[in-house]
Amino acid sequence: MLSWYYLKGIIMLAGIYLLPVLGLSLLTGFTGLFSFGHAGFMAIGGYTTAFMMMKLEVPFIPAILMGGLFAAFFSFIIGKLTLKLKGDYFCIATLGFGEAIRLLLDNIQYFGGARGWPGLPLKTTLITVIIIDIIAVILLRNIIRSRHGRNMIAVREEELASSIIGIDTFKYKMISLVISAFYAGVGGGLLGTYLGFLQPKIFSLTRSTELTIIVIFGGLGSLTGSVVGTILLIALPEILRSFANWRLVVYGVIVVFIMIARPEGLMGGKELSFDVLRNLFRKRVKEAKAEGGK
Amino acid sequence: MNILQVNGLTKQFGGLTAVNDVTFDVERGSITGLIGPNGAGKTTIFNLVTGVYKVTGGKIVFDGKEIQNEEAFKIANMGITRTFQNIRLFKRLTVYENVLTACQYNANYSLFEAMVFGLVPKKIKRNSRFYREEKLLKEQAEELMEILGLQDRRNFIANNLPYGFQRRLEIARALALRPKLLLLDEPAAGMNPEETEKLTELIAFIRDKFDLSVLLIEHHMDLVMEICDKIVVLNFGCKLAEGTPKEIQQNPEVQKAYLGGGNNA
Amino acid sequence: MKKFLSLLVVFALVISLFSGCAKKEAGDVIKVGWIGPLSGDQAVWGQCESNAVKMFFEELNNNGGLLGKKVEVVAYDTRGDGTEAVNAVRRLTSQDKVIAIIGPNSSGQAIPISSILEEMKVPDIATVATNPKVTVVDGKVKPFNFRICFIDPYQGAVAAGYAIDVLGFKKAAILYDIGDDYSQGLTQYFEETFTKKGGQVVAKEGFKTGDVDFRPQLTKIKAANPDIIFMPYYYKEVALSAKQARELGITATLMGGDGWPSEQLMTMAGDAVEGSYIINHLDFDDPEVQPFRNKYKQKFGKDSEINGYLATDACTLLVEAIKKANSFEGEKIKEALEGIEIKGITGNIKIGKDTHNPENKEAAIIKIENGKYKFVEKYAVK
Amino acid sequence: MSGFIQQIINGLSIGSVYALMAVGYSLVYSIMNFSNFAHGGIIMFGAYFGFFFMTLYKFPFSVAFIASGICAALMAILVERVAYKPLRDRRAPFLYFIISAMGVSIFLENIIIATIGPTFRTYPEVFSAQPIKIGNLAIGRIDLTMFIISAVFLVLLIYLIDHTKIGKAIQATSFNMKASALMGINTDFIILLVFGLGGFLAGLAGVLFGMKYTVYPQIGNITLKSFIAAVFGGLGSLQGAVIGSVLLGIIETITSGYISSQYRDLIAFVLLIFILVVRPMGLMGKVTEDKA
Repeated sequence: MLSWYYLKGIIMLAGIYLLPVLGLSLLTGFTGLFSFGHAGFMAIGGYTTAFMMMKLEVPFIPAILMGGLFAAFFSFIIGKLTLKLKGDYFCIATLGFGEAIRLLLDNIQYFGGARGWPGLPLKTTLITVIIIDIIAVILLRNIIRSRHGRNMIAVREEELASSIIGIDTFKYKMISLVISAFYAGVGGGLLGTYLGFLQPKIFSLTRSTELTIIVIFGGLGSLTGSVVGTILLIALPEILRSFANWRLVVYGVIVVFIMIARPEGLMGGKELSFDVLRNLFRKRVKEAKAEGGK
Repeated sequence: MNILQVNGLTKQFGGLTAVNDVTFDVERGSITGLIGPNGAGKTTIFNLVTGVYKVTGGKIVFDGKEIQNEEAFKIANMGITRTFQNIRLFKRLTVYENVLTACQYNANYSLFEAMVFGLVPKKIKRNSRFYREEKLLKEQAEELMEILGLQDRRNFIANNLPYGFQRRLEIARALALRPKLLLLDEPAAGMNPEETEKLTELIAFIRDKFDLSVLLIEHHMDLVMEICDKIVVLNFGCKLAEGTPKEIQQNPEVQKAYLGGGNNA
Repeated sequence: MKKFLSLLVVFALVISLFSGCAKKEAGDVIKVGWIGPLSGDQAVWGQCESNAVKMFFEELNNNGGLLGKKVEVVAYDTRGDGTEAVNAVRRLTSQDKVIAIIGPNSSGQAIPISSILEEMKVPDIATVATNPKVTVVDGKVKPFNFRICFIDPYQGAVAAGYAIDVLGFKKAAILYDIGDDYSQGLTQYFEETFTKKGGQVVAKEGFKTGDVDFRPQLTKIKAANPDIIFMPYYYKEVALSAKQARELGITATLMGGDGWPSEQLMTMAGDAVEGSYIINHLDFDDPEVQPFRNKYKQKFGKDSEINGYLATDACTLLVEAIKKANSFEGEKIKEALEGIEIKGITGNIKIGKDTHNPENKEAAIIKIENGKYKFVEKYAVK
Repeated sequence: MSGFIQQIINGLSIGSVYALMAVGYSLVYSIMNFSNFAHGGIIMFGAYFGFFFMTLYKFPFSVAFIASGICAALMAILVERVAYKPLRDRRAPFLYFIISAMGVSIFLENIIIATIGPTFRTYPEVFSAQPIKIGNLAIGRIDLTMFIISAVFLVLLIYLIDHTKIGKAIQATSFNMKASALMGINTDFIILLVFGLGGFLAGLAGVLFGMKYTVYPQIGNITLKSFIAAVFGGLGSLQGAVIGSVLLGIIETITSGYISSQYRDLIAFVLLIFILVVRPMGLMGKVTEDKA
């Protein structure tokens, strides 16, 4: 049987990765901006949280929030400089940012440099992760279903038309970037306190691209998709574990296949909400009754 | 009084002068036509007025304020909005979502309010600004769809709409801002005579209903001549003539430009 | 149709997740785990380790097994990544129920797994995780983490000591990989020891993991005119940087750590590394090393990397501990490991009770002469 | 002083490696408007083709060189057919292309690891390792050869694009694909051609790279630098890619040599941001206003 201990580990990891994925989902899926630097924001969040807890003895939750805030602050500066850039130029700028953050951390011996920072308190528990995830999903859902979220979607769909109907496109790109960096930062903080260890290597470019792939896999413009995508894609390498060195080959094939065969991702921009579930359920009940009536 | 005054407006792209020292006014409550052969600089003027392009020289005064250096979204919020020649809808959203998005102009609730009140029991929510304004926005969207006859197709994806309805949807989206000045870029392009006729009525109706002024680019001369109070003619980036439809029809230079330009659209 | 397809995918994934564990536990088989990189940029070393471990237990099984049971090796890929290592260890300890784990090959993977090992009471013997903090943090030994290799401070100190005391060099330059924990560790301790002994580090230049051109740094090093250049990184970069150094006309002696030794280095670097010194775990030409070396080459068609030797010793260590404990229980194996002494291919190994490191393991100084690794002497820093 | 000149030589040599990679990438960008992240994978395969041609089949260098280019070109075309054409047919947004490209690059790197293994492989020596010495300066023979080969092929490519009929068609397609199709240009063929050309250059780059720095599955990673170089120069502009590459090479060496080798990439990144803030479309890219 599948052991709970192992499963718990995967769930926790998926729950932790869900945060940066949600952030990226807002940025890429709802605002149409592509970032290769989110591992960098995770790193900032992780190291800030560690710093707060280890050096300043700040309690766990405030420390994690500080990590998020600090990542958001960085994203604000980066956004000021680069959000005016178009398409690939913005991509490369974020890519450079992510790598630069890693290089910086490699060099800062105070945080352990490339050798990492061991001995962090293991504060992340399954319950915390799940609670934070639920809050994160609800907040994001609320944003998306408000005029602010609609404005972001408008920016994604047609930037010029958005500004013509009075949307400050720069501001909404910025809001989206800052929120997504905050989420990534919190995720980084949780990761650090889950592993008990931080190392710049963890926040590599590969990690950033993985996050993006998860968002796309789940479906651009769908929060449910991001959630399902995270669970599946964090589990996928685990499932493929037995394939040893073939698993990344399979991973690559799956990514291309999804793009070709089902580019709208798992959820195809749709959301699975309680309403939908309820309706589905009612329909079933009705059908059942109708059948029973015969 | 004039709602819009364009004064010595000039735009250069590299060495090319697309708009050269153009001056004209749009009277409040009027429908003004902007005509001219292809490449005369009509759409460029729209782009300059709405802040899409940066002005090279000259002044644009809207409602007593100079706006030539403002950003596009600010100009929109002041009360100028437009449609596009090559329709720019939020393609993958539904008709309803397109209109609702544009209605955002009429709401003020903050991001924070949205985050807090988005998913709380109705009892608490009911008194929040978020709830009130969202409700209002939805009503406005419904109303706009009703006026433009889009109700039946509210759940269509914008991209799948028939052409004429896409144009209507663009107008609906623009009207959501309660503009004082509406810029229409070839609203009748690709329409048959019957549809054009309907559109002509619609534009006049909108002007009265929403109490706004209209500046429109159009190649359908019937439409222009029928509803415009004033017409401005452009040729090669310069203003050629200005006057009532009758005056323009009789202007020999305009005739020459249209015939000589090899474009009798 | 689409819904059906996606449902199908989900279903297939779930099935495969469970299927891995449907195998029945056979009573006479015990499992030993191995983790390390089978993919990613460290795959060279990981694949060699996993080969060596599998070869070791295959042979053991053929010779009657361990305490009357057959040993099955469960090897999982970590891509060299800490989070993946954590997942792999969770799976090994709870689902596969391994009695012990061999690997991983880097400190970045070995450090985060320690809390799980403690929770599940499964001992782990790391192969080349050289950061002191793998086994000891804040003066406290981590109960279930062991290792078979010597640690950064030791290796760095040996290199510096040998360079200054034996070879008599006074001016050293260091070129290191900023993004690599191993490289940063050796650099730090080399610099400390070298300056403490009265030497001078005239240049310290860094590069980033994945770089292939080192001439800008080497040009700067050349201007500082060192006697010796310490290059604490892996052989691919060593070959490139050594070649480029010679190309720029640098004649200083080169020196490196256990990232160097590989049969590949010679083919890749050619003359450029001639006359260089290496701090190694063992003497490749030692007759006692030959059986493993030949067996590996015969079986896999290529030479074993240094990791293969250490992984084999880790296996030997584990087997001896199990025999000593006469039990497959994690805690008993752990106790048996503490203070155990074995004779492995990399020398005599005695695991310290308070450090969980091999103690007093002498380093082998190897010189490259005529394109061959030539054993010079065993050396311990004073 | 000689140190400084040596650093400039180093920079030029590193820059020419970037350039050879960046040009193929920029060429594809100019027509497809997306960053083809699979380019690195093709370069890596090019290096392996060259290696096996020379060791297994004992081809002479020049033959192996061109043959690898051709094989890489075929591969690039194959990648286009499999991973991009379906997206193109559907007019998918550029995001999907990038993701698909990333998938391809993950696949290519790992298929090599899984099949022929992650070991490093060294090319047989073609050019003497002895550098040309001028006083205190050293110029590597491989570097010089690479520089010349890169220059020759780049000039040929730029000639092809600027002065031949097919080049004009490529330019037209990159300017406006729809209009070009209406004008009777077979845009599908042009796209294949561009991928072929890009792949050919990638193959050559791979062989030269492998010869100089050995062959291993992660070669593709170095192309990140050439992406950055292409952005420096302005995406889609071949001249820009060359200038950006040389500039990046020199910036890197000067930073390593005179400021800090530890913070080299950080400084390069800050510079990149600075350039993009001043010139949002890179050095040679055209600043365009959105057409409404």
